[in-house]
Order: sequence, then structure tokens, then C-alpha cells
Amino acid sequence: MKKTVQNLQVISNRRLNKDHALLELKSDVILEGIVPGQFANILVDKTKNVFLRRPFSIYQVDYKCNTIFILVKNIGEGTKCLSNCRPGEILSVIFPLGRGFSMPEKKSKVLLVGGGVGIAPLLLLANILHDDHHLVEILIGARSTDDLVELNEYARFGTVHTTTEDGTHGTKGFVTNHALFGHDLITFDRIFTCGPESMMKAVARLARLNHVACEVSLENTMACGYGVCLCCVTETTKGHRCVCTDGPVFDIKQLKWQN
Amino acid sequence: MKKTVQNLQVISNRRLNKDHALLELKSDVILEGIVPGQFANILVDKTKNVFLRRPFSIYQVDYKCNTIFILVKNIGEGTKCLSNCRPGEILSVIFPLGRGFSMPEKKSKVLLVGGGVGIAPLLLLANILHDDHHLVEILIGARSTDDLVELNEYARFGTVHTTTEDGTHGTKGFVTNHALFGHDLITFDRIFTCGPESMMKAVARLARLNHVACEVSLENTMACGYGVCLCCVTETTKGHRCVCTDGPVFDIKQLKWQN
Amino acid sequence: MAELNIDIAGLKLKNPVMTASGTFGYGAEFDDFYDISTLGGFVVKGTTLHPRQGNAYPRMAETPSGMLNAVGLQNGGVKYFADHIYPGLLKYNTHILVNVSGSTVEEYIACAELINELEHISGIELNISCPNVKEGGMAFGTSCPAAVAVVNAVRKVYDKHLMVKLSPNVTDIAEIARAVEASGADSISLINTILAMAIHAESRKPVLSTITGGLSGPAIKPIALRMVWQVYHAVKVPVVGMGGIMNATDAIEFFLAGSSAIQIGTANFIDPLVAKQIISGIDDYLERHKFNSIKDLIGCLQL
Amino acid sequence: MAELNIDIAGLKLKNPVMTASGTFGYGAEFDDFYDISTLGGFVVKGTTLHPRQGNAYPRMAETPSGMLNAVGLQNGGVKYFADHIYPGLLKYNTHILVNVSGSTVEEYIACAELINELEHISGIELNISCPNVKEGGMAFGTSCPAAVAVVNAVRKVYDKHLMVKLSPNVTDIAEIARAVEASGADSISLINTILAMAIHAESRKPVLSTITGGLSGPAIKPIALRMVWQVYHAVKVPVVGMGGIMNATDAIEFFLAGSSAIQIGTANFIDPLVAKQIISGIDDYLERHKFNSIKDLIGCLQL
Ligand SMILES: Cc1cc2nc3c(=O)[nH]c(=O)nc-3n(C[C@H](O)[C@H](O)[C@H](O)COP(=O)(O)OP(=O)(O)OC[C@H]3O[C@@H](n4cnc5c(N)ncnc54)[C@H](O)[C@@H]3O)c2cc1C
Ligand SMILES: Cc1cc2nc3c(=O)[nH]c(=O)nc-3n(C[C@H](O)[C@H](O)[C@H](O)COP(=O)(O)OP(=O)(O)OC[C@H]3O[C@@H](n4cnc5c(N)ncnc54)[C@H](O)[C@@H]3O)c2cc1C
Ligand SMILES: Cc1cc2nc3c(=O)[nH]c(=O)nc-3n(C[C@H](O)[C@H](O)[C@H](O)COP(=O)(O)O)c2cc1C
Ligand SMILES: Cc1cc2nc3c(=O)[nH]c(=O)nc-3n(C[C@H](O)[C@H](O)[C@H](O)COP(=O)(O)O)c2cc1C
Ligand code: FES
Ligand code: FES
Repeated sequence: MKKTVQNLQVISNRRLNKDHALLELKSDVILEGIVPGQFANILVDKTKNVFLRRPFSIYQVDYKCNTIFILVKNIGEGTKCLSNCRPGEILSVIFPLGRGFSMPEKKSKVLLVGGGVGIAPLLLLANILHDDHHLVEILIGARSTDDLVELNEYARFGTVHTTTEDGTHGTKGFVTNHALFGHDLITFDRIFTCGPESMMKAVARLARLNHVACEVSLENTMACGYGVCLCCVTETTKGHRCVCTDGPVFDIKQLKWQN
Repeated sequence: MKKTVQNLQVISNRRLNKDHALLELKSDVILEGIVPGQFANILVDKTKNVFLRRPFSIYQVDYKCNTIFILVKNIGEGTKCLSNCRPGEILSVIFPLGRGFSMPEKKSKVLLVGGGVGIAPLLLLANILHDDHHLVEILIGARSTDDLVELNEYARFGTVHTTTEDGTHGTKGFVTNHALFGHDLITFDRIFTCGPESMMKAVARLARLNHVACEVSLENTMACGYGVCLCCVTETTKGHRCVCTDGPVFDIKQLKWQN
Repeated sequence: MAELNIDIAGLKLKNPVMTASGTFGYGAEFDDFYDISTLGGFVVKGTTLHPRQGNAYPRMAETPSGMLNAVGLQNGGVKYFADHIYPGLLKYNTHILVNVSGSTVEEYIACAELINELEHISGIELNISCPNVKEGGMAFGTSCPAAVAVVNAVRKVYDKHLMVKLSPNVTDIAEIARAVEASGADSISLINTILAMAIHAESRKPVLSTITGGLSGPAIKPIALRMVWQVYHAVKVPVVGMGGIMNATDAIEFFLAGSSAIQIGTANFIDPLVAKQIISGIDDYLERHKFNSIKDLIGCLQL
Repeated sequence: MAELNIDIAGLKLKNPVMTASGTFGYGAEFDDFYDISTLGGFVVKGTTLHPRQGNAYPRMAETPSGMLNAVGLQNGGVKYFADHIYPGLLKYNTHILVNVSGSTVEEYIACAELINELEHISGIELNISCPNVKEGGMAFGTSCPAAVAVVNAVRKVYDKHLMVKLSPNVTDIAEIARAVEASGADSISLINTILAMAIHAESRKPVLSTITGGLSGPAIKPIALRMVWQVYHAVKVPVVGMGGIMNATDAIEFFLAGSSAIQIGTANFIDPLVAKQIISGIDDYLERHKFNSIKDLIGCLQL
């Protein structure tokens, strides 16, 4: 799909827990072929304290209703404002942006690892991988059981595993403490991960050690989101590359993450 | 009443016509002795394009419910935002500010002349004058009948007369074309007026010619609203004076309006 | 409670929060709102030797995250200040500085001499940076020799704390700061407003009667922070930072950049209680980050 | 339709709306959004003789009504531009200028010589104002002799339109403008970003890897307007104004202050379609106010 600037109408805003909200936004233009991992850059205009747009993964697409879903974790002024928006409001959204996850060609066994709100791009990914008949395992890490949202949604497309730092749900510890990262890790053809950088680096390290292909979706501060400001660079083997256009998804081989 | 910064809750927001809204705002602090002509300085925080507070006359006070009313005419970004606020929202308001109209000491016959949204400070004034048993005549000028709001409210406290520029309500023309400004004008002890500057100057001129005391409520761009920035000055016989503290109500004798 | 007190070259402030000249009147306007003796100090309006009517209306324009003013130092003159305003200031138990402006060095001297007599005034903030007066004002703050001349002259006649307020309308703020320090300033405050302009597209007229005016408010904060940082590294005297501070977080940024104290300007217009809230917000920050004293923050930007 | 075309010292623009260097990539990024041949022109990214990796991440900070950037002229070098980017620009039917930077006069010259060969490039915008590179850059724009040296040198080797982009980080912008005009500039564009700084209070670190960066966006509009107004009255060559233009009303203000054309920068990030909308908004304004041509607005502020 070509990138466009659209005024999307808020259809619903469902509060998932104290700091997560799920927005459904309707487009007037026929949506087509959005790739998991792509994102939308949303204008937040109901507050003085936000100037630039805010990037959010496209969480899910409903091609029938012509809507996209955005999972918002409230961490600052912009996300707070968005998580309070009401049905009927209009949001200016630029999407779809960036390069998403690459789809395995042959039937594969894949592991999706999400931490915190980093789970956002993984739902659409799980959905499409599942529809393409890949074998999908999903590992979701959070601080505590209260921080886990939408597990049932993920469970529709694969087996869901969890870790929590306080042990209130699933395995106690970080995602890399989960049994999936044990000696069976090599049975996976590919790992897709998104979450805090430290988590992704740990996942990437184990993927590399076990020679499993791995793609990570990076976060970054962005001014434009479509490749013109050069503010969102990350260090790659080919020098500075823009996360918004060359990413947000990168194969770990492209990145200079050494350990 | 001492001036305070308060968080007032929007109790109701009634759209009166296409560009006027009436807000009722509830205070937690007991309201007392607000003088007609005083104003409130309201923070507009749901938009990027307004930085300073916006001044509004205190339209009415309900001491029983502990609420104040604000009549908002939508003319720009700040007023638009306020006229769209919803019940339950909280507005930061500094009030009561400024010097209001002075009350006649003996039983008097008074004329209140309002033009456009300049009628706002005159309702509370009419109310109090009426309660004090003065004889109140109210003249309201507007462009057209569609621009006249709340006439019934004013009628509770005195006889209401109107003029419209297009003749669709009351006398055709400007307020000063109304018969009240004929030879009976001298029967009034005092005129109170608020509206566009050209209107107030015309009223002031006739008041002066007929030796009727006259007070005008000035508009002005304000940064603070309580006398510290010195941005809101008007030329008086004593030099520059702040509209926000020395006014907004001035006796025309204090002003340098010569014709 | 962390330690908020700070010594600015002998000026012992109970906390590092002051309010800025021209945005706080003479203090009394705040009596309804809170007890301003809780402030570290405040700077009263720009004062000149002779009374000034200021510029014609309109004097104000709203701009994105800021405002322009062209008040033009409206004040009753230093004599009026001493006779009529000063007595009312005696009741405040905090440091009060008088912001002094002039068109000639002689005017600055005469004004400073009179203020030197006022016991309850802790210092002068020498305004060599007002963009809103035709003669002098900013001109003293945009050239080193002129700045040196006026600071030297006032230093000779003024015994108490001499804070010099710099203009941001310069190529090299560090250079001016060094010149001012060498001429005897006890401390340096910055920034004053930035020369700017607003136009009303519909009427095709300038918004201000003076065409240009001074920009203040959050819009200028990043510029102010940069200049505070540069000056902090250029001089040894304490730096008092200001420019767009709206909340405690902004204030912390200025301490980290090198301010020993801060001044709150335009924010007072939007929230008269802001200075009080910033004091407690700074305290919260220090507690939360386990600092004992505000001194632990000054210039402590981690590179 | 009012007449929107304008002649900037021989550069015939179909309308006075250009986009600013560093905010428009090489144009192609906008192909999905609209046909950029409808623009009066656009200025491609800052180009240097040698390839540059730019500064380390983070390079951006959001500020009140604005942003800081410290990109640091990341680009593949002029040779890469000529070989790999230029061919892709041939399809655009509008004026394209290349923004040129350098650390030495010799670098500027070498870069300009190569661009002189590129037929479809209408002009150079000489960037003597970049605050984000250690050597040179802004230094050329903050002293008259340095500005004169670089403009003179490039003028000798460059035949087509030479627009010189001024730095706002100076005491007297009019003085620099006059020096640049005298050295052979065909037009003057301003303002580049203002040197500024952002600090993250919680981590006590600068937000940018370079500590300071350049401020752009609506926050700087009043400063930009003032400088455009000053330069318009100081020189005879056409002035191209920019700084915080977000909509047609802002654009009108710049024309009234004396801009013959404008550039849109940061606004592109917030709305990729903004330049297109500003063109039609200017047309609406001219119609509504019954002006035949954009020329009727330039410098026509009513005093
Ligand atoms: C490609 C992409 C996809 C994303 N997808 C999602 C998604 O699906 N859902 C989601 O909720 N979020 C997502 N994010 C993150 C989201 O964009 C941010 O949470 C959002 O921009 C925050 O905006 P804000 O205004 O709420 O917070 P801000 O107020 O801008 O800042 C948030 C916090 O960051 C801190 N901070 C700011 N600058 C610094 C600094 N220099 N150093 C350290 N800390 C700093 C601040 O203290 C503040 O607490 C995504 C980001 C990217 C790049
Ligand atoms: C004491 C006082 C009491 C008031 N009481 C009321 C009241 O009860 N009800 C009410 O509705 N209003 C009242 N007002 C007016 C009200 O404050 C303004 O309408 C409001 O501030 C406008 O804010 P805004 O953001 O909507 O408009 P803005 O967007 O700020 O501007 C409104 C319009 O003014 C124009 N404008 C701005 N600057 C200039 C200029 N320099 N020259 C020419 N035109 C310009 C703009 O083009 C714009 O169309 C009162 C004002 C004062 C001072
Ligand atoms: C309305 C107004 C009047 C001012 N008057 C003075 C003054 O008289 N003397 C002075 O040195 N600074 C004056 N200033 C500048 C402020 O003291 C302060 O330096 C500037 O506004 C930047 O801080 P801020 O962004 O917090 O307002 C004035 C500022 C404003 C907004
Ligand atoms: C991310 C970014 C990169 C920029 N890169 C350049 C550049 O390479 N060369 C240049 O002359 N100006 C550069 N600028 C400055 C803009 O061209 C423009 O002068 C400035 O941003 C002010 O305009 P604005 O407020 O509309 O953005 C850059 C600005 C931004 C925000
Ligand atoms: S955010 Fe602008 S290039 Fe990536
Ligand atoms: S608005 Fe500030 S003094 Fe009147």
C-alpha cells in the first residue's frame, strides 16, 4: 500500500488495563496489504505539549470493516492524550510506514518474542504467519501479570507462553529465562522480536549463538517517520540507516550488536 | 472576593446558537460577592494554538449551586475550544478579576447597552440592579435576529429593547439609533455599556452630550489579567492604566475619548 | 526536605527560585494567591531614573508557545519607587532585587545610587538587555565595550549584590559574559527576551505598536538553556538562568545546565502559583533522586 | 486564481513556495503523497564535498512548538549526489537547488564546481549557517569577513543562481546580509536553525549526542519574521524567508515582512502535504483580499 496521510475516525477506544488502550480507526480509503511491523505516525493535537507525530505499530487490520487497530501504552503526554480519545474523534494518521517483518518462504517454525508494548507489531505478524500455515509460538514477557494484555488474541494464532519478572504469570524472570530459549531453540527457523532494547539484544545474542535467523523491530525517536529528516538513524553494518524507512524491522545481521 | 486560581468543573455546556455557548462551572470554594463586570481568565489547554489564558466576563453567578456562568462567542481557536468543552471537564480559572461596574447609591433609572457578546457582563449587572430596586432598561444591539441570545434572561430584570442592523428584530440600525437615545436619554441617571469599541464610543458621546453618567467595559488583549505584565494598557487622563486591574470598567471621564 | 538554600555570591537564598522582572509587578499583586516570602527572591519591574509611560498599545502578541511584549519599561521612575513602592516591600521576608535600566551610563549610575540607599533591597539586576526601548537598553548588552562601561560605572556606586542580565541577541554570549564578569558583576542572569516580531495577516499590520518586541515563554527555553550552558562554562560567578521555565522539570534542566538559581517569567501569567509549585517540585525531584542539596545539581549535566 | 509566479533574481518560480533543505530529503520521499512538481521549487539536503556519516544518535529532541536537530549533514558527498541522486531528479518539473556546506572555502568551491555541471539544478543554496558540524559551517555565517570570503569564492566558480542562507545566531543579521549581497549573492535565504539545547531532567543527560543542536519550527517564527524584516530593509536582492511556517497564514506574514518566496521546513514532518496546502491557501488569501498577484504582498506591511 502507498503511504498516505489520512483522517481516520476513532470507532472505539477500549481501555485494556490501567495503562493500555486499544483504538480502532476507520479509513475512507480501501486498505490493502499492510505488512506486519509497519507503523502509523499519529498527530496528537489535543494538547499543547506534543509537537511531532507519535509512531505506533499497526496492531491489527480489519480489511472487512476497513479499520486498523493501535495498541497504546500510556507513558507520556502524547500517549496519554491518545488513550483518552473518544469515538467520533478524527485523528490524522500517516501510514503504512516502514519495512515490516519478512515472511518465511517455506513452511517454518517461528518464535515471536514480545516485551511490554513491544508485543504490538506481533499480533498482525502472528495472524499472517498462522494464515500462511507456519508453526507459531509466541512468548510474551512483562513485569507482572497486570501488564499482560490481549493474551487471548495472540492465542488465536499460536501457542502463547509468558514470563513475568515477579512470577505472577508464566515463568518467573525475563523472556530469555524461558524454556523456549533452552536447547530446543535451534528447532526454530526464525525469531521475530520487539520490546525493550536490552531484551532484544539478549534475544539476538541467543539467536546468534544458536544460528537462528532473527529479526528485531527497533524503537527510536522520529521527527518525520518517512525518511526525510534523518533523525532516526541506527548504526548498521552499512553505516547510519533510518529506522523509519530501512526499518523499523532489521535482521540482526545488519546491526552492530556484538554481544 | 479574593482572586484565586481554581479548577472548576464544567457542569453543563449549552449551545445557544451557531456561535454562542453557555458554560456553567462549579467551584469547590464558597463563592461570594462577585461584582458585575468582573471577569475570569480561563486556561485553554486542549489545543496547541493557545498559549495564554482567555478573559471572559462573569455572566451570571448561582450562589446556591456555587457555580458561575460564562457566555462564549466562538471567534478563534481559544473560544472554539472552550465552546466544545464537555460536562465533567476541568478548567483552570483565575477569578474574580478586575474592577466591575459601580452601583448607584440612590434609587436610579439606569440604561444598560450591550452590543454583540458585550452583553455578557450586563446580565449579572441587570440582576443586581433589579434586586436593588433600580429601574433597569436594557438595550441590546446585534447584526441580525440570529445573533440575539438569551433575551428572556435579561427580561427577568428589566425591560429589554433591541436593535438589529438588518432590521430583523427591534429597531433597525445601531443601538444609538434606538429611541432610547432620543430626548428622554436625560431621564437616565446612568448608562452602563459594553460592546464593540465603535459602539461604546458612540454611546459615550451621547452620554456626554446629555450629561448622563456613563461607564464602559473595555476589551483588550491581556497576558496576565491581574496587573503584573502591563500589556493591557489603555490611555486614560492619568496616563497608561491597565484594563485588567484599573478596569475593565471605566467611567468615560477617565478615558481620552474625545468625540 | 532536601536542602534548597543556595548562596549566590553572598546573596543567601532560602531556595533557588526567583521571579523575573516585568512579570511579577511589585509582588503585591500576588498577595491574594500565596505568601511570596516563600520565594528565594523576586525581581521587581524594570526601573529607570525618570518615569516612563512605556510604549503605546498594543504591547503584546501571542506566539506559538510564547509571547511578545513591548511594554517599554513603563514605570514611575526610581524616586517614585523609593517613596511609594519600597515601603510596601518591607513586609516581604525574602530577597528583593530591583531591575535597573537606562538610556545612558549616567542614568544607570543615578538610579543605582538611589537604590543603594534602600536597605531592604538586596541587589540590583542590571538590565543591559531590554529590546523594547529605543535608546540604550539592549545596545549596552550587545557590545562588549558598552557592557563593560555600564557595569564598571554601576559597580563603583553600588555596594550590594550586582547581578547583570544579559541579552540573548548576540553572536557570542560567552564573550559578553566574560566582559561583564571582569567588570565586577557578582552574578549573571540570562536570558532576557529575544528580539522578534508578529504580523497580523488579515490586517497586514504588525501586531505590536513598536513593530518588534521581545519573545519569552517556552518557545525560547532551548535557546536559553544553551546560553546558560555556554555562560556557565565561560565564567566563575554564579549564573541565574531563565527563559521559558514553566514547571519543576524545566527548572531542573536549568540547574543541570549551570544555573545556581532560576527566575520564572512568563509562566506567572499562566499560573500565578507556578513559582510556589516549582519550589516543591524541585524538592520532590531531589528526594526522588536522593540528592541532599540543590547544589548537587548545578552544572551537573552528565556528558 | 491570482498570479503566484515570482522572479527571484532570474529564478522564475511558478509559485513562491519552496521546501527547505534537510526537511525534504531528495524529493522522492514525497512521491507517494503528491506531485512535487507543483512546488515553486525545492532545496535538497545539505551536500558536502566528501561523504559524511553525520552525528551519532540521538539527533533529535522535541521542544515546545519546535524541535532540535543535530543531523550533522549526513550525505553521500557531491560526487555521489551527481551520480546517484541527480538522475532521479530529472523527472521533476520545478526548480531544484542544492544546499552546499563545507569546512573550508576550498571544499565549498569544489562542491560548487561539480554542481555547476548539473543542468537540471537551478541554483545553489550556500549554507553558511549549519550549527551542527564542528568545523566551519556556522562559523562562516557569523562573521562578515568569513561570509564574504566564501561567497566571493563560490561566486567565481558558480554561474547560476546563488542563494546564500544566513545564520540567525548573530548580533546583527543586516550587517551579514549586506556583506553577502556585496559579495555576489543573487538572493538571501533565512533563517537556518537557532543554536539551542535540550536536557533530559530524569537522566540528567543532554538529549542530543552533540549536546547542542538547531532549533526549528513555530517556536522560532517570531524571530525569523523579525530577521526577514531587517534583511529586507538592508538589501536589494530578493529575500527567501523561512522559520516555523506551518500554514498559509504564516506564509503571508513572511511575504508581508519582505520575503519574495518562502521555504517550508519542519512543517513537512508534521504534514507531508503542507506545502501543497500552503500554495492553495496563499491563492485563497489573495482572492479574498482582492490582490492580483503575490507581488502585491511582498514587504507590504502597513505601518
Ligand atoms: C516504530 C515504532 C513503533 C511503536 N509502536 C508502539 C505501539 O504500538 N504502541 C505503543 O504504545 N508505543 C509504540 N511505540 C512507542 C511510542 O511511539 C512512544 O511511546 C510514544 O512516542 C511516546 O510519546 P509520549 O508523548 O507519550 O511520551 P513522551 O512524553 O514523548 O516521552 C515518554 C518518556 O520518554 C522519556 N524520554 C524522552 N526523551 C528521553 C531521553 N532522551 N532519554 C531517556 N528518556 C527519554 C520521557 O522521560 C518520558 O517519560 C513505537 C515506537 C516506534 C518508533
Ligand atoms: C475583560 C474581557 C471580558 C470579555 N468577556 C467575554 C465574554 O464574556 N464572552 C466572550 O465570548 N468574549 C469575551 N471577551 C473576548 C474574549 O476574551 C476573546 O474573544 C477571546 O480572547 C478570543 O480568543 P480566541 O483564542 O478565540 O481568538 P484568537 O484566535 O486569539 O483571535 C480572535 C480574532 O482576533 C483577531 N486578531 C488577533 N489579533 C489581532 C490584531 N492585532 N488586530 C486585529 N485582529 C486581531 C484574529 O484574527 C482572530 O480572528 C472578553 C474580553 C475581555 C478583555
Ligand atoms: C511582559 C514582560 C515584561 C518584561 N519586563 C522586563 C523588565 O522590565 N526588565 C527585564 O530585565 N526583563 C523584563 N522581561 C524579561 C523577563 O524578565 C525574562 O527575562 C524573559 O521573559 C524570559 O523569561 P520567561 O521566558 O520565563 O518569561 C519582561 C518580560 C515580559 C514577558
Ligand atoms: C532535520 C533538519 C535538517 C536540516 N538540514 C539542513 C541542511 O542540511 N542545510 C540547511 O541549510 N538547513 C537545514 N535545516 C534547516 C532548515 O532548512 C530550515 O532553515 C530551518 O529548519 C527553519 O525552518 P523551519 O522552522 O520551517 O523548519 C534542517 C532542519 C531540520 C529540522
Ligand atoms: S524519522 Fe525522519 S528520517 Fe526517520
Ligand atoms: S493583562 Fe497583564 S497587566 Fe493587564
